[in-house]
Amino acid sequence: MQTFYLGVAAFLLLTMVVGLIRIFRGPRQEDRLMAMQLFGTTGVAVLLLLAAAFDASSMRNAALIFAVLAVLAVAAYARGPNRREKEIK
Amino acid sequence: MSLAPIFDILLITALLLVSWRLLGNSDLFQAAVLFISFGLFLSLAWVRLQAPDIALAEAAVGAGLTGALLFATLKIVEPKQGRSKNGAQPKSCRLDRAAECPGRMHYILASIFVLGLAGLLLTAVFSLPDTANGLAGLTSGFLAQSGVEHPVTAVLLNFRLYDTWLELGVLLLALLGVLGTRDRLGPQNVTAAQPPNPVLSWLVRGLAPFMLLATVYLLWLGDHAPGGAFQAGVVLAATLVLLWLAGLGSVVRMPRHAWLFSLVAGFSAMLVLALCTTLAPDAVALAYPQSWAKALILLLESVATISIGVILASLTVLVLAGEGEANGAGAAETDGKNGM
Amino acid sequence: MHILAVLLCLAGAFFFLAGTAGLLRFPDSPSRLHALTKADNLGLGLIVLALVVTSSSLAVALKVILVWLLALAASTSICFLLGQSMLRQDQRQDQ
Amino acid sequence: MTTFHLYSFAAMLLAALGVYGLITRRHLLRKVMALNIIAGGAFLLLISTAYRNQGAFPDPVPHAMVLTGIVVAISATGFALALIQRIQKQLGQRPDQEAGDENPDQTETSRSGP
Repeated sequence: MQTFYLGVAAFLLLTMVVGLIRIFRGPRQEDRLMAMQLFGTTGVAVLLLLAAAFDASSMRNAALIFAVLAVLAVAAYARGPNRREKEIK
Repeated sequence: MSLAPIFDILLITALLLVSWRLLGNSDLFQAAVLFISFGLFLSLAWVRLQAPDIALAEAAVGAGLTGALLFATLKIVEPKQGRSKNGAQPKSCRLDRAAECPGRMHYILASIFVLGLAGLLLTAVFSLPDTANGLAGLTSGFLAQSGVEHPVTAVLLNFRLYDTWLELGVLLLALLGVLGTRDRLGPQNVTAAQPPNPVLSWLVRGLAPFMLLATVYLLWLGDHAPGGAFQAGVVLAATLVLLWLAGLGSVVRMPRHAWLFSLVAGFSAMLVLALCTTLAPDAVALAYPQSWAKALILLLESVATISIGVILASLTVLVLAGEGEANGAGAAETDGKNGM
Repeated sequence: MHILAVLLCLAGAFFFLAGTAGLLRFPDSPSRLHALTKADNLGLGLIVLALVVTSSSLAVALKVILVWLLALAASTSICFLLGQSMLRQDQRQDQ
Repeated sequence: MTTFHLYSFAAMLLAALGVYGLITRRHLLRKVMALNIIAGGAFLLLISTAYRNQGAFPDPVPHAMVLTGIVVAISATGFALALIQRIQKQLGQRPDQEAGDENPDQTETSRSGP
């Protein structure tokens, strides 16, 4: 079962590596952020699988923090134009 | 476990590919997104290498705080990027400003230097022995005397306490540096430029209790399992920044005295400890009596968590708010501005 | 029990694969966003279910479910924020 | 090739790549990112040695060092970004100034690595 979990984790990692193409290509900034969001969710899944494979509960805490804090970057991005930007326009 | 090498190679490929594109491509926004992914892959590497403590910290720092800092700075430094629907056109060196571009010689010299460096590092890495014990044996020998059961916490809060202490000093210095670039003396009354998004506020209202709970949980875990002051502090900082972004109370609404107190609490607690342990008869600085160790460690960790959280959150909020608001809401604060 | 977990895991991995494929193959950003939200939440959900089935204790199972719920809330809001930001930019460009 | 060697090899490549980026990239933001990549390489090397030095548990001393290192790195990055914002302000409202506010990085990725 451990080997199986590790295999699934490796497969998910492979989908992440392939998904990097969308970050490279864009074209919109939101596309890149979307890929990042998919990475975040996949990363949570990989962490959970590794936690089961290695039987380490602390990795589940890392997954928990991962799941929640992905919001931070996107929230900072979506904050809307700030004052300086309006001045320039 | 024959699948582990495949996982390793995929992870290393991802790390190298991401850092290559990050430094190579021309769109800064893409570089920022790649940088966040870099942090993500790194934390998977930490988990793979059985360093869950670091994975915890990296999850909060790499996926959360760094991304927020970079996006905010990009908005200020490159306001035109990301405006166009099709993404920013990559700019190459223009002919009329050719003198400003690094010439071919620059690249050749840099390549030679880096190849030499890589060669040196390679020989260094491969001359390392396959097996060694390092300090693991020493640590496990003294673990029983440290007052905690988790070796990393024992190292941080007991065996190498001066490291942790000075590290809090470095954090304070970084915050002072950021304040020095601003015309204000604290994050008080810094407001988010736009009215906060209602969905975000709703989400953060739901998440914040969980995150604060997670902070306390990580702090409590520290003495017997991966967790502790640093991880808890970073999670606290990320929570405070998230609260600020959602327009809810955060470091910006802290009373000034409370803010200042929480900034210096961690550093000064250890300073007091250092003074006490030095002045006591036949004692070594920062070596506390074994019977008190557990309580002292817990106390120091709690104080350090608050300090790390508030310092990092203030720093991030100040960078996120940018320069534009120096004359705005916080005008009252700028009376005694530091002379530059 | 194990066979169920294996099947759930494989289904979850398939959804992640589908999400990545959608991210790469769909022609425009809104449909990519659409594909993504479905795929990653379902994929994570199935893998979480597999881990719950094989989990050693109730506490572990509850924690894994908590991770899933938090990830669900976070990713839903992220997708909303991204969609809104796309919409705002399109409107600005139409003006 | 043990796991330790694999990861320390990767760490070495990351550090070299970061140094190259630090020298050749001109945009200050990218220099900050390059510095962080160097830091990532150093951390990876430390953690892979910790993974090698296994007794009952991985060597905790490198773990503690990297843990402090990560927190120091993020605060230093924050300071650097604040400085970049200040430089941008100091250069004034002209977006065509030379130093921090334009992006004269090379387009060709072919040149961007050792």
